[in-house]
Amino acid sequence: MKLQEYQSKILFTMYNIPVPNGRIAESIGEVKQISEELGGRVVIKAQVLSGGRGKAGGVRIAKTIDEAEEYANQILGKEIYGMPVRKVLVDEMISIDKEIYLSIANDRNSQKPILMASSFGGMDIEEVSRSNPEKIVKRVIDPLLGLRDYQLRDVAINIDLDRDYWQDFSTIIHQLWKVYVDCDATLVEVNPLVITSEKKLTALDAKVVLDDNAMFRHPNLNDLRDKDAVPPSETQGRKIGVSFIKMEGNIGCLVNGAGLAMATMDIIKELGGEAANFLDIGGGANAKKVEESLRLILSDEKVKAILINVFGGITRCDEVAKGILSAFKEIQTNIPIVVRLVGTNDKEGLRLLQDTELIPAGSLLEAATIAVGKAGEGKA
Amino acid sequence: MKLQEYQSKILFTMYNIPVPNGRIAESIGEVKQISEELGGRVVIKAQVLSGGRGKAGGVRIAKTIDEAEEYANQILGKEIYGMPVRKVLVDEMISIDKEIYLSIANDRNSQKPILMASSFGGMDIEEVSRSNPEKIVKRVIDPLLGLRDYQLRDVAINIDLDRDYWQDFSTIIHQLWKVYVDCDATLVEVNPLVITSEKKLTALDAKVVLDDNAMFRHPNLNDLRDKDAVPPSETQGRKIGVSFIKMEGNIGCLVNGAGLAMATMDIIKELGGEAANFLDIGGGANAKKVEESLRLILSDEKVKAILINVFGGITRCDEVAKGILSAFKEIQTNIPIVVRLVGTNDKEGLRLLQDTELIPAGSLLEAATIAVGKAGEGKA
Amino acid sequence: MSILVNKDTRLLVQGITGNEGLFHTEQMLSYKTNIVAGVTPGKGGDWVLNGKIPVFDSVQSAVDVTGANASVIFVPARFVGDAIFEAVDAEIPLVVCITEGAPIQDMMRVKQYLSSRSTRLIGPNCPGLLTPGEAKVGIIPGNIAFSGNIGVISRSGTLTYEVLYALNQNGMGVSTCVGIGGDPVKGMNFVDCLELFEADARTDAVVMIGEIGGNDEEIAANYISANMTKPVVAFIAGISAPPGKRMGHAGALIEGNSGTAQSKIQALQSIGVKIARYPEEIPGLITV
Amino acid sequence: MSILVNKDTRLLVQGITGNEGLFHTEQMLSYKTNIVAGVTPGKGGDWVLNGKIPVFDSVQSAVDVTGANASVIFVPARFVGDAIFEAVDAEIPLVVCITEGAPIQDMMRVKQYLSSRSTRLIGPNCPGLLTPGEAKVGIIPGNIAFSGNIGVISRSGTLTYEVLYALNQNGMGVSTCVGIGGDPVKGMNFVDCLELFEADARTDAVVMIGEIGGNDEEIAANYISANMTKPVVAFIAGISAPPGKRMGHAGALIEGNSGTAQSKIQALQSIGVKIARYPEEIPGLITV
Repeated sequence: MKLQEYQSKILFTMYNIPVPNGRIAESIGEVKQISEELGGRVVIKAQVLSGGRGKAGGVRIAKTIDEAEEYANQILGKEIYGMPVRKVLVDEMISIDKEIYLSIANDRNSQKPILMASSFGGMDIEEVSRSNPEKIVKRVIDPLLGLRDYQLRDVAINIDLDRDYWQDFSTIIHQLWKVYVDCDATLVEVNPLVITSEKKLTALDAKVVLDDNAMFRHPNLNDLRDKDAVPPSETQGRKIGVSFIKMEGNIGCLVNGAGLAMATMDIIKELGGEAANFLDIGGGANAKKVEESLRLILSDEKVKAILINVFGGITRCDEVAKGILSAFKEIQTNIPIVVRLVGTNDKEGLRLLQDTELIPAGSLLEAATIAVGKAGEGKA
Repeated sequence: MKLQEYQSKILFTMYNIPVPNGRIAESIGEVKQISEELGGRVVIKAQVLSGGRGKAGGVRIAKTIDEAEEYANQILGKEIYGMPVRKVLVDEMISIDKEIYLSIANDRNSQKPILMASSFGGMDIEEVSRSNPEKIVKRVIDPLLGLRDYQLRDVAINIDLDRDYWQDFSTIIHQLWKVYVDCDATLVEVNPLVITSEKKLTALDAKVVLDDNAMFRHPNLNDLRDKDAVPPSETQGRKIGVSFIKMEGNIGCLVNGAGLAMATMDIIKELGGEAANFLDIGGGANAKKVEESLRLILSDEKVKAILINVFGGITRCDEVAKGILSAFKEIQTNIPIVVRLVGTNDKEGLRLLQDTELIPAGSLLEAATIAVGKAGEGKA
Repeated sequence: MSILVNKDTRLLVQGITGNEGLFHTEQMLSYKTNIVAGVTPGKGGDWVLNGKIPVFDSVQSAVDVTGANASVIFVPARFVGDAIFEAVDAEIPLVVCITEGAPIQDMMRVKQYLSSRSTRLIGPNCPGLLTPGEAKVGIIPGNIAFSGNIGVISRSGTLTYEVLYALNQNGMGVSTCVGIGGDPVKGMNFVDCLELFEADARTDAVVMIGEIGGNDEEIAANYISANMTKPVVAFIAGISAPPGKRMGHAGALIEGNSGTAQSKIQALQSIGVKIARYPEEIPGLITV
Repeated sequence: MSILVNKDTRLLVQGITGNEGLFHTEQMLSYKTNIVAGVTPGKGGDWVLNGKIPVFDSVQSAVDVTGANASVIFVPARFVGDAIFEAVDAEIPLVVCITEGAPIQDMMRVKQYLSSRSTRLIGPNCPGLLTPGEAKVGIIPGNIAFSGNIGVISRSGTLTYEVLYALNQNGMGVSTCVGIGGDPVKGMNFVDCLELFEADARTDAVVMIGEIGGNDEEIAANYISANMTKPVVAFIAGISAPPGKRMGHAGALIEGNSGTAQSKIQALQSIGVKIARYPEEIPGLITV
């Protein structure tokens, strides 16, 4: 679960990590009022969960209250990477001497938390990582021992930070670590952490991602989930208990298991088609879930064919077939639907589908070939 | 640093460990008032740091307010194992179904914390440990991982606790563990933890010992140090920066180093004498510390001879001798004083003492023999 | 022979009285897996499945009484960390965690703890193991594979079953199938299993089923190149997946270009591993 | 030969710019110990003792530049845990902590961490090591011992020096003297050192100086009985000490009757170890 910047900023404040003065605004009037309070020179930042917000025009610096109003007008209601901007953060303008990159993240390689820092912070940090990887200091943290004091110093030393800032920098890392542990974060990132012209360290951006699996430990944080931040279809998927991701193609997919779903989409691509979605229906395939999933797929008007691919293991294929048939009693559609069943009793399952509108298929290659063909016809 | 029972009880309350209602009293009037508040049936418990308080008459059960007053009168101002009773805890009377023993302590063998529990709690727990050691359940705790949930259950299972109490019992152990970690305790002990006749778990006694070395992390807890609880001579020793323990004999000892001090007392005993104290003066032996230490030793009127035993290592023996001589310029005493110097430049050091009242000795055997002889003369 | 589980496996089921635990215990039993005990705290002394399996309050007591030497975990996600610690501290040599949804930081602590212990962990969020004809530990459907000389290692669930089924249909038997699970922090990985299959006299070839994310497949490629004498066939799912939503800049700084299906396929192909385009193509690529 | 430290020791001093650190660095240097670096965070780049020793900000940087293979710690007690972790993580094989007063729970965490690492820890609250004529690591006065064939292990400070001096006066030289310190939670114990002395070609006999508390001496007695071919002489301080103020009932439950000087002496005597009644008696009991 990704937090919006303004939410992360509140979390940082609770942990005494210095951030600029500022507040969230949902209207131009609010932007104006906050700008007045902050003395006119402000930064207006779109609150969206996608990266590259700055490059998409979602961050503007206003020198006057009038400018603030003007930029707020441009940003509020705009879309950034398909997501509507409903809120902007209005922060005081900070004059910057130096930009530092700082984060704690889950590292899959070491299977431990990793602390990363660089004195080349800012928007180009990924470029620095490619061209001068030695400029990114990385330190793995022992999850049982936690972040040791010497590691804090070690990072300060190795990013060539001026000694005057060691103490404050160490304190900020230490507090970030507490955020990471206390909130079951998978990422806490500050980019940039700046040295201001008044020689103070301040977190100018704040990115926090929480572990969805651990939200049972943090009911309060769960309330921060921003329902506007994901496409409605994904929210709908969550509601009916399936994993759904919208894609660009025209072949709807309904598969049990994430790996098998990906493999299904892969073969569609291999054959020159393109999937309209990823949909993992999970264990079994009961009639109700199949029905709700099909409605979700059909709500995308681009869809020209549907491929249902189910492995019958402990649930036998003949039972799965019955579930699918029962779901289709509730749904009327002219779109061709290919059903491929594999596993225990697959032949019996396919036989049950033979006298229906559904197109049965025995192999994945066969099923995908039919679906790609049908989708092509629909297009023509 | 040992906490008094009432202090430990306050700590337990802060950690939601159930304890009986009750308060501390320093006068008979207060005892009376608290007894009234609690409805008359109370337990009056002397607040002293020595064990075996119950057997010494320091714990009395009063059935009426008058009895409470009478017992308070008997206990307050009384001495228990040499320590005056200045405070009593007045607790509501609890009717007991079962007594459980429960503690978390530092275990020298495993070099880890150890959790111990027994369903044979109460005053005879040490006897149980000798006669039925299998009735004491012991579980070592990984100091990096902390107490695991399954260990809580495991202990409940293994002391044959009724299932109805598992949840509450586990919670209490978990909270005790928090006290242990948060406060840098070396011991948290509840004996007995009782099941009341109302089927509730309650900590009827509370014993907490904190690590003196860690008190810098707990300035607030340090304020709980009870200056009345240790003999004044030991407090004085702490004040002048030496380690001092009063003993029963008549030969005062002043030694640098705890091991050497013990070895000095041992040989005195071997020769039929007895040390009046343990005194480790620490590193070096500057004139001021020697002087203050001698005054502390001489404040014990039983002392008939003094043995100074100093190893001169990095500080040479001739310098140590000068320090001792300079200290004796400030002190007048008729008590014979044997000085044994060993180590670097020991012969030069002893030579400096030759024309003084001090009795120089080259070997520990010689020095102890002289001191034991002189103390015997003084006795005769 | 086989790896990790076989006829001598004496299996314990942690969370045996839950819905999932009970259902799959029955499935494993009907496969003739030697299940010796179950654990559910507070239900010690009960018997489940018509008195076939005794339930204990703790793993240690179950081990003491029954000599269990492997454990399969079906407890709810929030209790997974504790259940693994309990099994590890009881010195059970093999722990298989089926439960999905365990908090990642819990698993990091488990993993760090395991680094100085000898217990092997499979999972969490995995289908478990199947040594056809001998033992089924987890939820892999038992009837879709028969005993043979192909080792299977997979990060996926139903995709694994699909591959087992394809082998079955082509008359190819399996020595052991290991579903290692897809979680970012997990117990055994590809290399750990490849090592065991390389040493297993009954296994003549290995099928590896990977997917996007992480770099386990890339590391496996290095291992195969340096250490494997037996042929390996691989399938990597996710070639059509859009570039992942990376987490902040940190994701890019940690992973660089690894983690994509292309990167994995290239790493494996470059050292001579045959790559199937779809699961049903796998049997034809195996040459033993 | 000798154990743990010798001419090849390349010593690092953690906390070199503090009073104690600087004083004893000078003492160790004048004993010709090969001190290659010091560490004090925030003072990296300085040089101390007239430009003889470079100071670094971190242990890792000191190790990288100077190849230090041992560290001696003089930092204040509250920083001891962190200093040891830093040295261990820099993979220094030997860490000697002189500082006294470290919080016990800090040391428990250190000890647990060390159990899966190869670093050896001596101390805390110990006088350190002396291999006469080769290296002095810590605060044992260098001039009271000369090189020879007696190994010395001690839980005490000045009492150790007294024993070294007595050996010296009797013309007996020392291979290595190890002051393991008296803290309840510490690094190497008697058995660890006995093992090294037993294997050391230059050591022909061992002197063991114990004291009341704990049961290290009892465990050492078991070890000696089972494994030592070289003669051991022991002195145990504290026979005249009053029964210790036990901590609650827990102390009694954990320790039973062990921990007294009598218990230790009896354990050692029963397996043939000669016990000195006072330190000066030790040299006469050594037969090599």
